[in-house]
Amino acid sequence: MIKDDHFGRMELFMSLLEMNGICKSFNGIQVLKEVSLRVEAGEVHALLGENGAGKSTLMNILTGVHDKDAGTVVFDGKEMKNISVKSSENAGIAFVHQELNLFNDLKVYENIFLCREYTNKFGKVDTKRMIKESRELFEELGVEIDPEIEVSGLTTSQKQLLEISKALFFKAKLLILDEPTTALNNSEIEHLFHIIERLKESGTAFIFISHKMPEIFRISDSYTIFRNGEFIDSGKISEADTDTIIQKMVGENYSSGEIYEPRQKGEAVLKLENLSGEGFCDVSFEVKKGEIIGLTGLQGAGSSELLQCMFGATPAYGGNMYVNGNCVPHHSIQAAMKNKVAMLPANRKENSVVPDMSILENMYLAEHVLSKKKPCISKKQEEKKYQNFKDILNIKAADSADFITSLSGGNQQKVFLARWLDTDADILLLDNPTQGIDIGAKAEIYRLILKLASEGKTILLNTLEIPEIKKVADRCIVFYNGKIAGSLAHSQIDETTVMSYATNAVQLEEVL
Amino acid sequence: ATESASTSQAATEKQNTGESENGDSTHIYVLTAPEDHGWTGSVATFAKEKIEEVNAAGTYTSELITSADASEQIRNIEDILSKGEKNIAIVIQPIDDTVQSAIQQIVDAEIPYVAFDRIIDGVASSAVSNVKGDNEGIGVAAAAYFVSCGMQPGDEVYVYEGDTSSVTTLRDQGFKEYLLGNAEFEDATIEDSLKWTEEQVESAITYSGAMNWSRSDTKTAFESLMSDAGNADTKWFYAEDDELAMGIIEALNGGGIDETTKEAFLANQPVISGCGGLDEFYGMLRGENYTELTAQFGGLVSVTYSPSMIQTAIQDMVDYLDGKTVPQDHVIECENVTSENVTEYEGF
Amino acid sequence: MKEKSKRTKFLSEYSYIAVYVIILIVYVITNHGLTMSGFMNIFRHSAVIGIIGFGMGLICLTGDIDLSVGSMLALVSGFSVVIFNMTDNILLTFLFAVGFGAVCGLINGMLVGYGKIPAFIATLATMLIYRSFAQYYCQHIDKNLIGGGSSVYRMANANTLYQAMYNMGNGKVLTVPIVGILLIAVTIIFVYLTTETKYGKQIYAVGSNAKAARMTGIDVDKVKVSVFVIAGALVGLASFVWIAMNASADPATTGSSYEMYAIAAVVLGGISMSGGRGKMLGILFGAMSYTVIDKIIVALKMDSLINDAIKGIILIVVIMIQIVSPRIKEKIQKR
Amino acid sequence: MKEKSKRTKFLSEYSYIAVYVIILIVYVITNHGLTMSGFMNIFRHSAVIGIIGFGMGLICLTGDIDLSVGSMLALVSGFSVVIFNMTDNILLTFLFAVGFGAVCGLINGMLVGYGKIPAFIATLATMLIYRSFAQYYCQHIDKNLIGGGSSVYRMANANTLYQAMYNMGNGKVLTVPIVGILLIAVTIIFVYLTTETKYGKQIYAVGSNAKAARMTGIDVDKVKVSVFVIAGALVGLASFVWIAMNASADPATTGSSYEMYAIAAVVLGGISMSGGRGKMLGILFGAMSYTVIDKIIVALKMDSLINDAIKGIILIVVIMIQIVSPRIKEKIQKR
Ligand SMILES: Nc1ncnc2c1ncn2[C@@H]1O[C@H](COP(=O)(O)OP(=O)(O)OP(=O)(O)O)[C@@H](O)[C@H]1O
Ligand SMILES: Nc1ncnc2c1ncn2[C@@H]1O[C@H](COP(=O)(O)OP(=O)(O)OP(=O)(O)O)[C@@H](O)[C@H]1O
Ligand SMILES: [Mg+2]
Ligand SMILES: [Mg+2]
Repeated sequence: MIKDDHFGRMELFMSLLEMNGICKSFNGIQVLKEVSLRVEAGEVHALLGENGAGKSTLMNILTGVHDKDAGTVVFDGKEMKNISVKSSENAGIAFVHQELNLFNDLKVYENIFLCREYTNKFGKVDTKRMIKESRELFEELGVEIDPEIEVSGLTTSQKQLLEISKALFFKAKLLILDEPTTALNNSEIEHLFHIIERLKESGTAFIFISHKMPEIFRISDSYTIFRNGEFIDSGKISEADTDTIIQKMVGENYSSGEIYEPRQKGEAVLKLENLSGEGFCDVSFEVKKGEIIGLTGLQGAGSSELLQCMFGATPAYGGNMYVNGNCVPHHSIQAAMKNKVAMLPANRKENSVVPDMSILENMYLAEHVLSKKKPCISKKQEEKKYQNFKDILNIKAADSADFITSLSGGNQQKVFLARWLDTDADILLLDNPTQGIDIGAKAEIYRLILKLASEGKTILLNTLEIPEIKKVADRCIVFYNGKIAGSLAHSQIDETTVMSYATNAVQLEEVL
Repeated sequence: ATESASTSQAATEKQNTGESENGDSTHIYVLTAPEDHGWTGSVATFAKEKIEEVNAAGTYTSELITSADASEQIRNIEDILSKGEKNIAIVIQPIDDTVQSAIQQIVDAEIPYVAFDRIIDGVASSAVSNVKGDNEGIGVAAAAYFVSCGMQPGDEVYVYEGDTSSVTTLRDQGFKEYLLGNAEFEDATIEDSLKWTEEQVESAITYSGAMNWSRSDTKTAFESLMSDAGNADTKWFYAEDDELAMGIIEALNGGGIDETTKEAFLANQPVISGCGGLDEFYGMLRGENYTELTAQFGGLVSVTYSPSMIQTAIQDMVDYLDGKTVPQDHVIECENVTSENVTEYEGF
Repeated sequence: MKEKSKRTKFLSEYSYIAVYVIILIVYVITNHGLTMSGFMNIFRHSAVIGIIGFGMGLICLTGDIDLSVGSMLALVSGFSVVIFNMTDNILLTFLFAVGFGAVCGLINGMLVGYGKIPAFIATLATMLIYRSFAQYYCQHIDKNLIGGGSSVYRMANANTLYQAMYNMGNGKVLTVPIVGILLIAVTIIFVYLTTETKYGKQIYAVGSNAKAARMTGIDVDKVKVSVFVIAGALVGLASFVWIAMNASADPATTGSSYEMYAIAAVVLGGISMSGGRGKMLGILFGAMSYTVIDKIIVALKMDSLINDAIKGIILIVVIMIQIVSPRIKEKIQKR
Repeated sequence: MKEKSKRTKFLSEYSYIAVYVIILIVYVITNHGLTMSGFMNIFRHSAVIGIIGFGMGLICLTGDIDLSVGSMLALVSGFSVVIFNMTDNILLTFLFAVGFGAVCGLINGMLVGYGKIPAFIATLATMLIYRSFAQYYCQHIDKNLIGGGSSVYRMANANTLYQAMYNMGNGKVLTVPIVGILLIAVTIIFVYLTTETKYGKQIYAVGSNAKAARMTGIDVDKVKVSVFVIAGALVGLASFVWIAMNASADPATTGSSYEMYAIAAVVLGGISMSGGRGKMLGILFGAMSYTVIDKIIVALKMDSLINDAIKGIILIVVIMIQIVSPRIKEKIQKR
């Protein structure tokens, strides 16, 4: 990116983005301590660190969502002062936030073009052209979304794809992707990476935040690591290896060994009989006590919808679900919970976060529903239990009375996991439970899941990360187009096999 | 406007005779204000009573339409006119002066009408009759009563207003005009020696603002007023409605005022006026309730302003349709009802 | 399947039209028929509340509310009468009405957008203030300026243009009332504004998700202020219509409870009060539906004290039809 | 550092107390001092609106609104008078008032919670309905049951317990008015309910993010219905207080505009109208602040037509202080 003006020479020596000495405090607690970040044009720069390290906060400062307390930001050769959302956008920075920021009431194409609509000379927006270009964009990105429907009708993964497409559409100089792949499956991720590579060639730079190590090594050129709001290290990916990077992130030695162990399983406790609902139909299977089942499938396969329906969050069109032989009434979360079913839903921001409440209150809401016979709250007991979960899940939070929104994304997710573990449910439906959780904590959570199973809990885990399934699941059920495409035992689980079922390359052999 | 008025009168006479020829019974629409406080509520009640009477008599038919506000009343008139019915007559209590344009349409459609309570100057001359209780007269009567009880120029007066509409404005005005010597009560103006100056009227009279025609609002406001012991000196309380006056009485009867302040207030022998004809108020004048309290007052009066005047208005229309002559200016004078003459009046 | 779903979509998106037609039929039945001029009266009588409703609708789209519209109508129409009496100039009066309305709206907007005061309480306060000013100045101004009336702002009929003004408010083009035509024109403008302009999209975005709107770079506060200003200007336009129709404005009663009527029109028109959802076209039908409900009540000739109960019940039934019917249809279609 | 931030937090969370103190000082000055009974009157005069305010506050916490509280007050207090006149029994009257209020609230709740009608329009409809019923039955009931009055429900003072009832409404324990004690008791109950019970937390959760609340197993519709029922029962309690204080209820004027006053009290008490944020304790102070504002206006003895403007301006200033001051403090502290 060399320009012809007299700044051109400078740009040769300067990075596209230079952030130096950035400090930031929230309510007197410093979360960024003089950190720096340097991104070159045409590179993919991975920003790494544990949950709560300050990655999102730094990006929010760069894009004008938060004000910095100190430090300088130089972008494209110019120092940026008093950054606002608008000015960073005008400078050529696009941002895909960690949490979804879509307008559920607007149509898909309106979301893409908001504030940048095409207009004719009378100021009339050119709807046709916007719909056409949205359609072309989706085709180019291999995304199946109808530009004319309302966003509220999209699935979580479609929403995330929409967020990314939106950012990609406007040829920015720097694209920030804050955990963009948490709801995407492998082929979608691969597709995304192809696009990133293509844009990279034309000079676009990327800041890529993710807790998935393979992705980082697959796509990034260089990295920067933060820990506890401090700059730790940066360098070229080609000169680094996974273990040292993880070690720098976590600050201690970390073992990534095999943790799965076969367990003794009990009676069948959960049985689905021809269950149908929006997005899936005629699903039948049985789960034994203490079993861990991994569910997966491509976008639109219906596994996420199945979990929602099992939990009573959405209506069923037909079929039944039995827990310990009892038929659980459809479309009643209360009934599911009474039968000791719990569910951690996907899309944290919409389905889990109660933004006006404290961390403790957020954690306790589900348990309160079950224990409503005792109407009063015992604060001491709750605090004690919270501290316990805080230790187990390594939640990084100052005070249990702080607002949930003051936590980093990953730490919020841990609180919601605690919310459901606290209900003492026997059957746990976990939809993408490690969304945004850092690698160290993930390992802890896998261990926890295995421990819970050995204690007799039954776990259904819906995820798009096949390695995750491989780590914990006794069995993997693969969905295709709303139906079960295959069921794999632990030993059979590997990426290629699962994908072949998920893409319907292999037809169902054994009927469950 | 005057021109069209005279022609329309001729036209209505024509219609009147026409009506008796073909024998079609005339339908009388009665349009009144919303039933949102004691007095206007009673207007509707009295109207309903009279309408039943008219319907029972059989010569004419009649119905009541109340409107929540002026523009609704206008809409209702326009809808009546849009039906294009023959042989209709209208008795209307205009909610405010904006109804003028709608009344003009009535006049233009050559439909006879009687105006009640509020007389709109622009169209008054084209009415069959204008039946009005005298809002200004209420203020005049109250002021005259106060003066007869010994009120001196410059004495502190506190006025409890029902709302901030033009009704209130008129009642305020009458009170002032009498004190200034510009208005007559029972054919006499105020004695020159007791006359107030403009400055005195401006400075000595305090207005409460809207009490929403509500007894409890007045009660609360009076208790608040008396929390400043300095206000206990005020002797003259002009409440523009009996409900409001009852609020003062109840405040004095309840526990919200310091005993010492209350004693000081009553020691002044306060004089309280109301208006309307609430039977509960008349009961006090008859000595049936709150006797201990009223005994300490320097005076108590309720100015007449009976909601039953609507019956007079409807009767005027019936008389007109019957072919009788009806006086165009039909003012019902205000009278002061005190303990001496209360037996001659009936409350509602 | 696709055809069917399109029809359902139409029904659920335009259910306010169906509702209006139902109400209209009920009216024609209870009224024992309806003349042409009776039908045209619906337009005339919806004009003021409809015009105000469009402003209220924009504000509701951003998720706020404006309780001051009725008081503003009293204040602006009162002062516009004064301007008319002073200048005897229709254009000036018109410009003043719209401009002064916009200023009143600006005050609301500043309090809500920049002062961050909840719209409900901010406009409750200005509701008190605007009417109070309207009443105060009516008593404290030269009597000639208010047309000689004692407690009402009255257009001086000595003015040469008095009749022209009055004809504008009460006249017809062929059989259609002029103010009805104006209402349709406003409808077209606002349908265009909200569906075909960038600004319109921003209004929806702010109401749908203010935080995301901020992150998209929309100046949320400015959008909020702007809808209040537009709503104020529309109240100004409505004030002009009001004085043309009525030749006077009573500061105590003009526009009282209009905030409720306007909101009812907006909700009947299918606009969500929590922001982000609904169509401007709905407001035209919502305002007309509300007007017709009043007419049904007159036609029913019930005991006057029970009228409000009937009105409340009709309101609930109508909203039920509108809200529930698309949902039921969706369910039926699914089976 | 930590200490300082705690103090700021206190100031921003309890700014309604600061605001109340400021208003009170202004009152004492304008009123030329304040006696003990004048001070106690603040409690007395806040009792009805305060009690209603707690119900409104709960509803606002869930993000809804109830416009029918004023009409409900008229209806319930009117019918309670009838029950008192019929039974001459205070306990029965009390139970009826609270129970009937709860039923009225239940109707609102069903419309909003299960009928999915926006609260604004549902309660606007019931506002019309309840008052209309109160007025209609007052005219169509045996005159003896309404104490002989023609347009008012009046407690029959022939009843043996009339005086006991009246004393309850107007009497004092030592210097404290009985209804004031009741208000404090209600405050304590509702502070406890919202901060120390599971149900209380559910109310906040529903107002903060209804979808997430549903996903934790909270029956959102039921919670919505329940707050309307509680609010109705509180209006019932307020009705009982009302008739004890006033010995009568005028169906046309009792409680008119009380929805606005109650909301003003709630907002002055620092509760967010969009739901999920605020403290019940604030409502006690909000109601008292609102009462004192009215008293300041009485004490000022201004031109009556300008009173409402003054009131509006005070409201804005007070809310400004409350909303802006913590923000300014935060900024100063940051430097
Ligand atoms: N609005 C806020 N108020 C208070 N504290 C905050 C706020 N936002 C972030 N923090 C704190 O700042 C720290 C850094 O948070 P940040 O969201 O930047 O972490 P992150 O690196 O993005 O973590 P994750 O991987 O979990 O998303 C955390 O300790 C968090 O609690
Ligand atoms: N609210 C909704 N309205 C209409 N259709 C929906 C809705 N939610 C989901 N669907 C449809 O249901 C089908 C399955 O949804 P979904 O993509 O979430 O499945 P999934 O297995 O969870 O996939 P992934 O895990 O990749 O998100 C899709 O065709 C989707 O369009
Ligand atoms: Mg983050
Ligand atoms: Mg999904």
